[in-house]
Amino acid sequence: MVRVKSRYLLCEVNVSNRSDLLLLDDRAVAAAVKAAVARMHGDYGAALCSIRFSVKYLNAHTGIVFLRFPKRCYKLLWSALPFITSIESRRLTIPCFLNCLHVGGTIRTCQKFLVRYNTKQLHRMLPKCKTEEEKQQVRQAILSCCLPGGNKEELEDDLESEEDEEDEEE
Amino acid sequence: MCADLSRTPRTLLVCDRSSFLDHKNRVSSQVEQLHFIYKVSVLLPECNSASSSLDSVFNSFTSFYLIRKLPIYELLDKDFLQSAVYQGSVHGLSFRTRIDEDNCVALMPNGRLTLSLDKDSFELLGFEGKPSRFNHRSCSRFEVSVDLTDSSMAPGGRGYLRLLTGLKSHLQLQTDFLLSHHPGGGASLQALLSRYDWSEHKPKVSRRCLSNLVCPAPRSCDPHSLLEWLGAVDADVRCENSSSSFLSSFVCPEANTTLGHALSVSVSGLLLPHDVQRLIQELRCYLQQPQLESWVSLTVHGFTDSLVSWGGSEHGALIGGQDFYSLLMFHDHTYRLYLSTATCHTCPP
Amino acid sequence: MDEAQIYTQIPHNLVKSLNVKPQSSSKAAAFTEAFLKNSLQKPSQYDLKDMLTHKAVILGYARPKKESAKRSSKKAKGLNARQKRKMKIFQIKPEHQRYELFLPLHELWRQYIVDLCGGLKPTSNPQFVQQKLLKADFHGAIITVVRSKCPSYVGTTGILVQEFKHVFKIITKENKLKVIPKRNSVFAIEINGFVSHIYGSKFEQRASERSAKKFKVRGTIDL
Amino acid sequence: MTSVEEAEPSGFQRVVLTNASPYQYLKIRLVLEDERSRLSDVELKSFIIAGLKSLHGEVGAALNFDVLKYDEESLTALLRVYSRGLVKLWSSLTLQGFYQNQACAFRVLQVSRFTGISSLEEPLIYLLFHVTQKKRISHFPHYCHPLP
Repeated sequence: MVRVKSRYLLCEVNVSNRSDLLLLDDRAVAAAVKAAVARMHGDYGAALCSIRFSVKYLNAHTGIVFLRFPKRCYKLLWSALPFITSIESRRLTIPCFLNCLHVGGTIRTCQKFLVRYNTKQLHRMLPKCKTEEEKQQVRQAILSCCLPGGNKEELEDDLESEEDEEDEEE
Repeated sequence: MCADLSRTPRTLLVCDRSSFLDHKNRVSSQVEQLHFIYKVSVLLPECNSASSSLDSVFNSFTSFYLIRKLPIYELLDKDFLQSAVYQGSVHGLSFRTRIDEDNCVALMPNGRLTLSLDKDSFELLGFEGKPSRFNHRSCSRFEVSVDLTDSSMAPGGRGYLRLLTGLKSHLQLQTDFLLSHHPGGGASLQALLSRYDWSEHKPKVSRRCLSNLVCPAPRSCDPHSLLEWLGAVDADVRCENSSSSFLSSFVCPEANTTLGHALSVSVSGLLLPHDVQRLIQELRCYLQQPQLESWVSLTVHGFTDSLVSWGGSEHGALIGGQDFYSLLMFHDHTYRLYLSTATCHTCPP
Repeated sequence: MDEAQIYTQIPHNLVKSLNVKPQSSSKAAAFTEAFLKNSLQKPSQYDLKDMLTHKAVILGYARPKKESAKRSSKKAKGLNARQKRKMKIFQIKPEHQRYELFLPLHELWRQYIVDLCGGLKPTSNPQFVQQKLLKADFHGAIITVVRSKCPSYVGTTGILVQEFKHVFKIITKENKLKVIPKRNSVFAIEINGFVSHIYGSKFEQRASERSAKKFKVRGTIDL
Repeated sequence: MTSVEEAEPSGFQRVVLTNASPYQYLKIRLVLEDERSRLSDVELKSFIIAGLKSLHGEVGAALNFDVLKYDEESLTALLRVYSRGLVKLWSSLTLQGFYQNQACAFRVLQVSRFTGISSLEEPLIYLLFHVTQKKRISHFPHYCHPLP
């Protein structure tokens, strides 16, 4: 048996007003992606988008979205993402754009990337902190960042992500 | 499911550059290789009307015959074989049959009878053949090819009888058929023709005078652009477009000269390679006249639906097959020959 | 009865009137033994004395055992495949491979089909005829290969001599015995103007087994 | 894109170009339900672009193609398209079903890599009409070949 292969896009929803993020839900994002693909690639794109496309995960606080596309046509669908300028949710139009951070072959690699990415962001935040209390909080947060599984994972993680890159080149 | 939309079939273009004086030139053999010619078009720059000798060549292309509803076993008729096939070259092609779709038949000048059959017909026929090269996954087309001049195919021979009964009683194949015969003309075919509904056709000659034609430099131009331009002239496509035009942005490639006049002549019908040879000789004589523009082009199109391509190799149209060659002749006896072939085929000779 | 009484001497007055000679007791014993030996039929292998002392024995007719009958029924079951092959039972000898020898078989088959299809007039329903033919036996029919994946089989005609699971054996007019696989061929059978086509690939069954088989109706049949 | 070169001192030179042709040419005919209605060349091109847009979206509509020649009488046109856009153009032509509320169909008569396409004048022999369309509109009269 051959596994059905997919591509997971790790995207970040950028909005001007952060409180708008809380209005988002899975369905709204999916509808916005579908509409953009249909506009850019017509019926053909819409048809491709109806097979095995789904929004796997949405974090309404940070605006992180996992999109799943079939592997064979993910490039075509990906090309439509920059054309999303707003997401309509609960009868409100939220102006936003999607920023793709990572493309992975499994959700797990995307998750690892996300943890690393967030750690990096925290490191960047550290010098900008004003009070000692804030600094302490950020340090605490950096220390608490790790994947469930601990140190051993770290090695496998590298191996796996390498595999993944090979996959993409296919 | 989601194939690459930008993929196109393989294309092949062979460009030969040589001189008629070079003893190694193979133009005549290459011309002979394309058996079923549908159209010949000639472009004569700086020419108002063709000279009388050239005109007579255009008008003397061998006429051909159309037989309606010819049962194919008639091609195996003993008298027909004696009077036509053994005595020279017969060009025969089933007409209005679409290759890749219908059963097609071709009789080649070397006495080879080729049938391209679908699976059901092949099973009915009961004669040895081989699967077509253009089958995709399932074996759905077959090619049966026999040499009528072979000893086993002599009238009364085993192979002959088998094919005859196959075509007569198992698979009653009937098509409209185009025929022409090289030295004998209609006389040698008369016995066959008289039994069926037939008509004689002269190849149709059409002349067009063009004026103020922008033309590229034929020696230095990129072959694809040159061929495109030649085709456009032949098809009477306007070249005076601007790049911002909505309809078409086609312009003459690398335009460098404007010709005051040009004559484009085309002949269409079932034409013989022999006549094309004559035409080439005549054009070479024509080029020797000193006051003329120094080149002439001759383009020959093969039948789209013929089942043989260059030489005797198989031909399929739907996969992008189109055979033609374009001969560009200069007054110093050098020539450029561009040969094109269908997708899956090997190089033309 | 008292044993002693049996072994007593016959009285003298009776000796004369019965005209028997009195025997000595040893002689009498010998006689009894001999008599018993004769009248007891089978089990000679057993020790007689032993048997007499321990068992009740029926004097008289004993039924013949059934063993022999069993053996004969086994014989009737026939030969196994190896024996058949060895004896070449199903092979037609070259001198018998003659077309005219099988013509009477063909005539018989013709009658059989006509009877089977109830007269077989031109007016009869072709579907009905086909239904009957499906279950019929084809030995003796003249069959022709109409279509085949292998072109050299096409056009072969002859009387069907033998039918096996996967092949037809036919004899042609040229007195040649030909073996034609059923698979990937279509056969035509003609009787009184009715031409039926048989798709060999769907017909791969022994003649005897076919009558019990159900044929499924399918939209299209490929070879 | 590859080319093989065999040059000889005698002046004979052979060059083989593979997959080098930049364009593909299509000869198409528009068949309309009402046979009297006519389109201008601009209308035809807009119609084709509309088809491209509905099937392949804005990316498809941006595809460059030229109408080299158009015959208004027979509604036959010669198109030139970049090789990479052939499949998109062809598929959208196939799926065009309606022109201004009347049923229509594009028949792709010939596809070629060179303008070796024969002229649009009624040729002596119709070699064309390869059925390349998966969709056929049944109530249309089937096209007949004119006799030579």
